[in-house]
Amino acid sequence: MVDHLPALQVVVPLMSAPVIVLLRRPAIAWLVATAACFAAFAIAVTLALTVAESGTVSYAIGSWEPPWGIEYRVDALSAFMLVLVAGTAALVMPYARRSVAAEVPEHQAYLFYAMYCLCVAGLLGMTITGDVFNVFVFLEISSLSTYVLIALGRGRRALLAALQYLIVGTIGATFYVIGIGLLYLVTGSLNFVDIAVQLEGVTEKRPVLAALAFITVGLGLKLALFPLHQWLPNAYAYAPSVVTTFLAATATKVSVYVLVRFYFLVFAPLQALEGVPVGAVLVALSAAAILAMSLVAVFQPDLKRMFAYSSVAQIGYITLGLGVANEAALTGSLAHLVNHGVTKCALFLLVGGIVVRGGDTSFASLAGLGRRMPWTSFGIVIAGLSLIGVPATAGFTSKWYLIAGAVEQGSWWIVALLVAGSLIAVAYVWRFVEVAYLAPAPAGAAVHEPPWSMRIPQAVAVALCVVLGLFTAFNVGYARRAVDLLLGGSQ
Amino acid sequence: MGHYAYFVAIFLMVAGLYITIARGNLVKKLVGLSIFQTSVYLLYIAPGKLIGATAPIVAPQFTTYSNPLPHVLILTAIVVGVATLALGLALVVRIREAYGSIEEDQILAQDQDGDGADASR
Amino acid sequence: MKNDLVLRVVAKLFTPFVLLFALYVQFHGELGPGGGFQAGVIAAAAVILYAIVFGLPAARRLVPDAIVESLMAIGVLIYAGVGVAGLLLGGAYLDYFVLDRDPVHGQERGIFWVEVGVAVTVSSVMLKIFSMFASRGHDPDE
Amino acid sequence: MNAESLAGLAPLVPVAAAALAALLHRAPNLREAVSLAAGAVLLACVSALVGPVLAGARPKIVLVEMLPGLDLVFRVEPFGLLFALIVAVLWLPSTLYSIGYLRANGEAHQSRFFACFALAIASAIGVAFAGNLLTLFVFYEALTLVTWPLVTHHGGEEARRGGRVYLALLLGTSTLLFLPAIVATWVAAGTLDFVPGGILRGEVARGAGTVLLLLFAFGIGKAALMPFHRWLPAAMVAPTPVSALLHAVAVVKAGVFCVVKVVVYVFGADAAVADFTPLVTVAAFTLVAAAVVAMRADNLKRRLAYSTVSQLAYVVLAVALLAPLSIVGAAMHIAAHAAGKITLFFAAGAVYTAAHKTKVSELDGAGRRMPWTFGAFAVASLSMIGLPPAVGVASKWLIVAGASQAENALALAALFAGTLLSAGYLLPIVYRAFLRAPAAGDAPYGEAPATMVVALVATAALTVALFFHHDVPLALARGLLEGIPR
Repeated sequence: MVDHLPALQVVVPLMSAPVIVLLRRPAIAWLVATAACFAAFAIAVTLALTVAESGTVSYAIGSWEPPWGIEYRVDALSAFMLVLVAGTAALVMPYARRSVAAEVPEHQAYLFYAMYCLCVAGLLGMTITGDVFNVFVFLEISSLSTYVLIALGRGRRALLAALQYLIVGTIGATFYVIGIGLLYLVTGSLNFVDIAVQLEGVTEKRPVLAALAFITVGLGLKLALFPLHQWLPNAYAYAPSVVTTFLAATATKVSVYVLVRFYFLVFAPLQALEGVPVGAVLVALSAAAILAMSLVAVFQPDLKRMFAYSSVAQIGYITLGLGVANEAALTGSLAHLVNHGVTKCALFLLVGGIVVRGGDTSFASLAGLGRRMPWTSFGIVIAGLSLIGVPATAGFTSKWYLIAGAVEQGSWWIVALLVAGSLIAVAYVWRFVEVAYLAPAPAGAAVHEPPWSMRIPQAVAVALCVVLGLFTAFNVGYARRAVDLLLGGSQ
Repeated sequence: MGHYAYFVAIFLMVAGLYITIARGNLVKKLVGLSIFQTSVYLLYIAPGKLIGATAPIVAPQFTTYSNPLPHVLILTAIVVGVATLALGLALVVRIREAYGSIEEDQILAQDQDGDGADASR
Repeated sequence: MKNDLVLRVVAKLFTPFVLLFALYVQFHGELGPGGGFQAGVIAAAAVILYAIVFGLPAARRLVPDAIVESLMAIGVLIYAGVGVAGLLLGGAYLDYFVLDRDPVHGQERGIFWVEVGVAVTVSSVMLKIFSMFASRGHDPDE
Repeated sequence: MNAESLAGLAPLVPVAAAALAALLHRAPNLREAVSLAAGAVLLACVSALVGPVLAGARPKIVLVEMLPGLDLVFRVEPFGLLFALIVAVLWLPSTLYSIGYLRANGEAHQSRFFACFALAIASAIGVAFAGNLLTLFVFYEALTLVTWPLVTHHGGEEARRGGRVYLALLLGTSTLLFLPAIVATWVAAGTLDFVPGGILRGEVARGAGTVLLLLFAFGIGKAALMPFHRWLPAAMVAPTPVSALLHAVAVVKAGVFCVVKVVVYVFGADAAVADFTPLVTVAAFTLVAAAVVAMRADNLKRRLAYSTVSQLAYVVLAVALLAPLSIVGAAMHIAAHAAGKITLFFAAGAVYTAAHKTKVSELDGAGRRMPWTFGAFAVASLSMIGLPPAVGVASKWLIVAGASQAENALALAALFAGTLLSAGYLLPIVYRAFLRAPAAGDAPYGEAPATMVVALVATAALTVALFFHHDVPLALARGLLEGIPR
């Protein structure tokens, strides 16, 4: 059975969705979804260990050998992402029970869990597949389920946010299909590895450049690359807390991952692309994202929205490293995928706890939160420090490598930008700190923390923010191995 | 005129995208989105067809066949398109129930008023 | 519309033929144009025609919502089950070669059941989409 | 217990004290007993390290490999031990004093106060024992963050504003300048370890080295070089024991400690690696300018704050001169200033507690009502100015000797002016307190609570004691010379 883990990685959450629809009862639905997510996590960890031990695993779906059939490919990079996605999915599930009960009507709860499993399956599929069209299929599976999940949020604004995301997301996915269509016309192949091989013999570069542009814009929309990010703040702010948490930690990251695969394993070997300033454009957009979105975040009236804008800024850090594209910067980028994922996961889990207890996350209603929810506030501070990139937190390690990459390249303005971004993060995190600890609590407020089933995942996520900053074998170690793979492939 | 299929596809693509962006009516937006997606089907299918070739069903009297792979891919894309459209329309129905309008500017104006009331349930 | 005699008679006459055609498209799918997707849509069309003429409540009595919803899930499970069967018989996921001693027969068997799954899911999803929209807002009978 | 485990235990003691203080928030007496006991244990730990380290041992503990090739590591060398010793020695009287101050003034959130105070001590010990720049940076930032709740202790609008300036300047300088400097050092030298003789020699051009040096000097905002000194007066909103902690024990001392450590163990105190003239100039300017501001300040705490800025510049100036004598003097001055300045702040807090006076102009005749407090104040002032019989004279002597060794006229002039000015801003207070009659209609008051008076007299006694018995600090300070080429 171990040989079939790559297939099971996707099939387990995928099949649990119809099972949940058949079973319907919320408690059972939750149980099935939880079991599926933990199974997926176990599979991802096993795969990651296998890859670390014996190298890339390739699995031919239906025994049709690649490049003709669909290949599932687990290498250092995808194993890393699988663990992140499945790990977040599993971490969120115990928390989801109470949070969903509070935020989603009971008769829709089973649909919520079914869609959640589909979304997990889609993201895992995007990560594991070695076929560019299969990426599109899984992208749409995850996206469609995401639209539904967002629409399940409280209030009518969630509907509008979901529709906005649907339109933008569909445009993005369609751009992506156009891009891979052009690649297919040029190379006659849909397999990542095979396309890269075939492209070497291609003399006509224009369709390839067009494909690069379409894929960049398409995935840029999905990963909320500035200025294609407008859908994200609303979607995050109005979705149910569980959804926001899961999306913030994984959805945009997986799109970044697909972009990384295209850039470094498909397009980078091309000589003809050398005249195209892809890196410079990415760096410029990322710089704008970091500065503009961090500043916008400072002035948000609502905690959840503030962290949503901060997500766009943090994605800027990731794409910045891709633009700089030397070894240290790429390590920083890939490590930041995990570090930011874990940090935002912790933050949104904690914010979800506030929603369960108070319902409102606007700053005006958070006054004195340090008195009313001491552990939640403390957790937000710790995770906030990781968001800032204070040393000995997860966020620091990735920023360290990003700065090192910029220093190696001699781009001092990028260094200045990175540290300035951190400083603005101090400003918005400290806005919360001041409100929570210095503003007086409303009279008669008693300590009222969320239930234990929510506090344990919160505590795990917050602890990870610190642990990943001290023991970096997982995030930085894997990032370095993945960078070897990416840069090795370009020579 | 050898590339007329591409011209058609690109016209539909741009037209669809324009409608999606420029129209304030949510249903029209979705119509534009569908046109945009459909143009991509054309983009895929057209190069798969060989003049003088037949459908890829093996039979002794034929030697050249069209490439079936784009059709398979696009079948998937069509399913995705249908699902997207259905979901989009469902959302529009819900929005209409919650806001009483499907015009984007009117909806945004209502949210701007700051009531943000929980009118969807 | 259910008071219009011509429509009622034609719709009743039509429905079995449409369903028959759906079955034809379904089972002829491996040999000619057709398959589960098309068949599913055609089958759903028959019920939708019935619903348009006789009203949604009547159609819902014919095909209850709970069944439609379950069929959606069952279709997917049939599809995925074929994949798992290949896996259990020693092949890869969705490996049809191992479904029979003769690999070619295995392919036929595999694709047959996959198409069944597709047809079940597609027709039930189509019905579900239709009934969801039709039941919204005002009653279609009015 | 061997030296390694002692070095590992030392920072854990205040962390444990912090945890206990948080847990015991319903039992204030027990909580404070625990804090005092922890102070004694820490002092014992650190003192036990003096013997082995002076004998040449360099206990080293790798805590964790934080980044591939970069460990979080403690490595105790004499100068670090000297700083740890200062922190440990002064923690006890600070705790004693805080107990009196917080109770007498009825402050809220006392458990939070003691916990954060202990964590600040732990961070300072971490800075002292840091074996490489990364570890130093980790604890340096931790120190900033755990002192923020102390600075904003009162929680009002004024505290909030002071806290913002504090955080903005300290985190701003450390992230904008210090962190890039560390990363650049790592990229250039491939290591961040503190090595005698430095790690940058031959790795960077002299121009780049100079830029790096300035990035470090200004990036270490806790050293309060102008123009990044504003956080110190802004932090005056804090309760007085915190000001004492900030100004004397942990924060500013950590700043100048980092500067000295970087100059000696990263740059190798070698003028070939970087041009130190800009740093000397900035330090000399800060020294004089801050002293002038202090002269004109009427608020007592503000005056003391600017005096701190000026005195810190002594340390930076001394080490930037690169003369062996002045480097030893820099280390000694950290100790001397710590003991003196904590006494001055304790006295200021005692006056506030007893008489609710904050201005110099209100202190007429205060010495007659609070003889112990102002006696201690006078002794500490002598130490600040550099007059016997207080320890300040020893460090200033070394610094001036170093400056003449380096034949640096600018530095000599600044040192001279600074000494005169410090006499000018401190002696008038003593004069007013003892020789002027109290203003008419002044409500009568006496000494502050006993614990406060005991604490401040003890620290004043320390400045005198160090004048006569300075072999241990001097021996530890001389350890810095291991890293300097002869």
